[in-house]
Amino acid sequence: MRVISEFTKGFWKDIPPFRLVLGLCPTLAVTSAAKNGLGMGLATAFVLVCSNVIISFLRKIIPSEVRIASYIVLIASFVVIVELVTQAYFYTLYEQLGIFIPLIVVNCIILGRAEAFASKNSVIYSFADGLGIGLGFTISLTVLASIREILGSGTFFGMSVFGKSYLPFSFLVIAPGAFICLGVLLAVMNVFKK
Amino acid sequence: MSKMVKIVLVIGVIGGLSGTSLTALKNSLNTRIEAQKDIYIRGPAIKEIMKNVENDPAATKKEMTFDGVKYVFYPGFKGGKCIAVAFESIGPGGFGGDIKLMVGFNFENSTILGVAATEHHETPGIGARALEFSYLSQYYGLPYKESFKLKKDGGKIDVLTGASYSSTAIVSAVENAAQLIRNHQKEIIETLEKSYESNK
Amino acid sequence: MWYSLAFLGGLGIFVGIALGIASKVFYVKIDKRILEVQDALLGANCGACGYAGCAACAEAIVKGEAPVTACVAGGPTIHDNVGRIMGMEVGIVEPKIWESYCNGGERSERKYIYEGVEDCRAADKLFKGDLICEIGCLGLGTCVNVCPFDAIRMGKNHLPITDPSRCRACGKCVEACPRGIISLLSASDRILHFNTVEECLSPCRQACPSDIDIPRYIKQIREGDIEGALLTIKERCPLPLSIGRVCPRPCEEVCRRNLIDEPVAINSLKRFCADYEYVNNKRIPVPVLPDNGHKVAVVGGGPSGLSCAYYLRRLGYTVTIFEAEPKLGGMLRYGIPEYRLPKKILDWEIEGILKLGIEARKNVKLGRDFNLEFLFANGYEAVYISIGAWESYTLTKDESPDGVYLGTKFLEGASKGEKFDLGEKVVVIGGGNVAMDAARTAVRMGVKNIKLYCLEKRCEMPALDEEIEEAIEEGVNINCSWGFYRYITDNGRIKGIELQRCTSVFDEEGRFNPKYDPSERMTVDADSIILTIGQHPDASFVRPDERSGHLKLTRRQTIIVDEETGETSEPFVFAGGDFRTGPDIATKAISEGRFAARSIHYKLTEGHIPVIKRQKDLIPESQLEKLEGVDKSEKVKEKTLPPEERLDNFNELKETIPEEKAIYEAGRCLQCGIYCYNPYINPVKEKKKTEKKELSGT
Amino acid sequence: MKFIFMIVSAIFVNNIILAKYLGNCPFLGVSQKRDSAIGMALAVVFVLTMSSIVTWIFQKAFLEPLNLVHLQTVVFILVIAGFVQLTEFYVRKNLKNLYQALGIFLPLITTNCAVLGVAILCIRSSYNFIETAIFAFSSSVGYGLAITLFSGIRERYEICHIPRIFKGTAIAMVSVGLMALAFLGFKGMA
Repeated sequence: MRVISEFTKGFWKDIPPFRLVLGLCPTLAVTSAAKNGLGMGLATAFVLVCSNVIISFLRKIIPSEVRIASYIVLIASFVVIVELVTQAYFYTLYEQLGIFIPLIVVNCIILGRAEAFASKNSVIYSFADGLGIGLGFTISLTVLASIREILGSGTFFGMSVFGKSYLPFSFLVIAPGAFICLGVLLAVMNVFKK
Repeated sequence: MSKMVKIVLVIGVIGGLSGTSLTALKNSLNTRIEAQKDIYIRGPAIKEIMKNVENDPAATKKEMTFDGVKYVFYPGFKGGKCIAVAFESIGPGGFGGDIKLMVGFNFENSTILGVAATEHHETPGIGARALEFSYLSQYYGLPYKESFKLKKDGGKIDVLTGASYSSTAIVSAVENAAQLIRNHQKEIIETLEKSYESNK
Repeated sequence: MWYSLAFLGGLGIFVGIALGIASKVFYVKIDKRILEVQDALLGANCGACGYAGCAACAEAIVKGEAPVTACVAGGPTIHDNVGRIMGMEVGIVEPKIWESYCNGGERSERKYIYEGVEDCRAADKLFKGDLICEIGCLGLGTCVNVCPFDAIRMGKNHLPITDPSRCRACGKCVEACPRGIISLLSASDRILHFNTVEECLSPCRQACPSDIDIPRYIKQIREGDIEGALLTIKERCPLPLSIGRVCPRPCEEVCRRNLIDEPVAINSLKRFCADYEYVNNKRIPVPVLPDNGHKVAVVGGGPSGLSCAYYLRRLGYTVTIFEAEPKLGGMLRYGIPEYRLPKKILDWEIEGILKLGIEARKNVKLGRDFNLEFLFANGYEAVYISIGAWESYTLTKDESPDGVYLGTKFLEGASKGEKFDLGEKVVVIGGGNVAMDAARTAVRMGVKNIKLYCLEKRCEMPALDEEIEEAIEEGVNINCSWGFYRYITDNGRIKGIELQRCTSVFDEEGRFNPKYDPSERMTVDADSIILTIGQHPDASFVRPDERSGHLKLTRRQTIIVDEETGETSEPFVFAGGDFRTGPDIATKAISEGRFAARSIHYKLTEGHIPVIKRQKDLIPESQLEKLEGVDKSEKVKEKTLPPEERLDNFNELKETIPEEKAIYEAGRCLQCGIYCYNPYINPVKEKKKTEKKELSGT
Repeated sequence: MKFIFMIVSAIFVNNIILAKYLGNCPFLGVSQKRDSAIGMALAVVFVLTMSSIVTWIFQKAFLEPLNLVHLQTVVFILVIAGFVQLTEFYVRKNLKNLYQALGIFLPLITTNCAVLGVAILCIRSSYNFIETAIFAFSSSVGYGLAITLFSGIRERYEICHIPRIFKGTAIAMVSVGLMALAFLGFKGMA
């Protein structure tokens, strides 16, 4: 049953980046369109799950002195896999996400889970943890991106929502809008926080 | 000391394995990635430039080297004759770095067939406006025998307000491409027609 | 393919080797606990915690500046682990207690009307706030706002109060307060604290040689928290039962109530608290830290040595006291007569100190049975020498004739129950408290005719007025302005003494330099003479060929130490008490002992002793000319035996004041600060319950 | 002239935090106090410039000739992490004062995406060596400027009454947004 709780905590209790205020750069940078948010979220989730599993698998072999260096290499390798695969199969997404795909490496969430969870727990729990947190991150990104896209461009996953007459609130698409939108969402989350 | 050896060994093995497997992956995906680039980057640009041709320019692309630089030409044929060609040209010094443009040339009347951006890092809404059709369309139909210059340098090309840097990069990309055609037009047409023939 | 294998593998190996070597070459020693916490942290160095990386965060957690939950990225698992590591240390990391020292705040006058941002930091920037008092609480509640745990609120009098159950001692309020009013101190921080010139000190606190927080314990008595009051006293004075009886009360001399009526009976209140513990025979536990493995030797078991040992023990040291006499207590035991301090009470008090885990070796004398080399060779890392000042001065260089007793020897003998053949007529020479003790002891030995002669005029006499009056009540005949001329002897046995008129005792610079008028002389018959004209230490243990030879002494045989640290010229050897000051009051000796404990603590744990600006003289601003709005009220006096009941016994002279009187007396305290005082606290009825609560936090 | 534009652009117009969304986690974490913000800023200037140069050299000397460009991400992060760690070791041992002021921020930078981000940007924009150095330096100055200014704003928030739900990160994000909006005004300079 612990597997289930490790899995579900990522959806509300520890949902990044709202509860764990981490991984802000991609959260802000790629959420101008819902599709990008979803893509980035899934890419991160993939890396998170893979790195969690392999690090948990290797946790007894890696000496503690170089564990961070080893984790980084492992994570970076999965990032490169994501990079190559998106390039080969989802080229437009690859173009849209730009340098934020390689930057998944330095997303604190991934290294954080590796160090905090995977290096101390068995493979199955690490998998559940990675999947939960990864999907939580995906949900957050998609929600934020949807808000920004619907209001900022008047579309949702590229489909027009309000029709042609809608004058998009394009402020939300650029950087300042991203920051403020996230700020307000965090405040909304605080309303529910006890 | 044995601990040190273990440390070095573990990190070396991890690095080596990841390097090897990634390279293997890269090798197996390489052709697909190139094809994707043709479809998504150059493809739309070429399609936009060449409308009335009988062939698929991307499928008949041909690599040639001039002055030590590799170019990939996308030819357009009509009745077996090469009537147009498009290729990527780099405009150095855009605001967010170099701008890559696909420039198309019409050999029938020696004019620019079209210009379209394939890769750029300009600021959306500012520099990027210079890469939209509304701005780039001013190049369409201009004769390429004359050199392209901005109005402030005595030419015909308008600068987009607020995007002077991008405008300059675009004009130099087009001019570079035109120069290549001016110098090597015959050679290019011959090579392209020959390979079109042999592939038929 | 092979390139990538070789390249990335090689790069990995290179980085591994380089870091491995670098971590050895550039090795820097770090606190083990910090490393442990750092290991438990994420190691991602993400900075989300607000600290510069995991190492900095770990350091902050270990120092107690950051909560164990500081690692935002880590989540509950890491918080638990960090908590576990810190939890193992709970014994060592003492809880810190929130305290705001300002009792005033609004009591101060205002310079101007402040209508700016409701924030103390902003208000403080404008001419140091709107209060005349530039160190008092501004009352705008910045500490309330910054508290992440909602533990602080503003009380009715616009002073912050805290809810101890919520306070996590995070220190945000301490940092935020522009006046530095709030402190978070653990029990040992408080033990190590000495009054500094920057603090808001009431006059009594300034005058107390032991730095006792007098207004605080008086307030605790008023609130009925007598155990708390006693703990407050014991932070500074380990012998409240004794000091509550024998202290000459310099605090009461400067009490602001002197301007209106009579001072608050501060010492009687202290005695009341101490007796509360004694009479109920329950030892109120004091916090003692777990052993820290350091061993310290204290030479001399008097008030100063006991104080040093007591505080070192509370800080976790293993302490051994070396005492030359068969019992501990020093001058308190052998210099103070039974009727002022019953030995039963002193025994009980010392037993309490030793019960904390202090070993006492009696009948061993420094210089005779052991020396400094012995102590250091036996694993003692520091030594505190407080051998007191036991050698009495004599009037002649030659040996005194029979029947001349030295004051200290006489009192010591009397307290050991020795018999003295004093005869019928006794002359006491000297005008200090020791002279009074000697004369009054002689009264209790059945001597009827006691004459006391001293150099000083009546008003100059160093003895307490109260003592002099009580001595007169008991029939002691006090004669002022007489100096010694010569003994009159018969067969080596004293017959009388010839005295000459003393015209002045001190010269213009205030030094002791008596002048006589040889023309006015008189002869007094005496069967025995008791000399109480001062004492000096016995520094015979100092031998040039030993380690003790490095110690430097003054002409008067007292030791020279570094004023700021109490350390002698020999490292790790500290000295204090009467051995340093010459004969002085016990409270002063206790303070010296605590100061040495502080110095030894820093010396052994941190290697150097931080120097603070200690408050020594009275702060001029605190000396007010008049009090406004204070009603007169009567001082509570301790019940004293009538003179006729004192003459033939050593029964204790005074009684402890009863509880209701103590609470009344505590109510007379004005709770002064440097500039302000509270005229509205008066010895009126009991406080209401709500108000009690209000006060408990501050 | 080109370099001047590059510098102005990197500091103001394309500020790596406010326009390019890079390095946000430490930006929010370390900006609570002015002193630490300044320390962080200086440390970023050093590390970002140095690591961009080092990674550029790696790219040109190894990755491109050996045709291993796809390993860029792995190699860069490893190089940066190793480089920063070595610098930290050295500074901690030999330059104690500097360590107190700057060194403690060094490890934080390893996972600062601005560092890796700028290194990759330099390669993707096919800058030459000098351009890389200038771009990296001015980007990091832009980072320093933003974090220093922002810490000033945040210190002010301490004495303001902020609605409960906005306390903490929420108000910080909103103010970064407003700051980014202000920096948008520099767009005209391009």
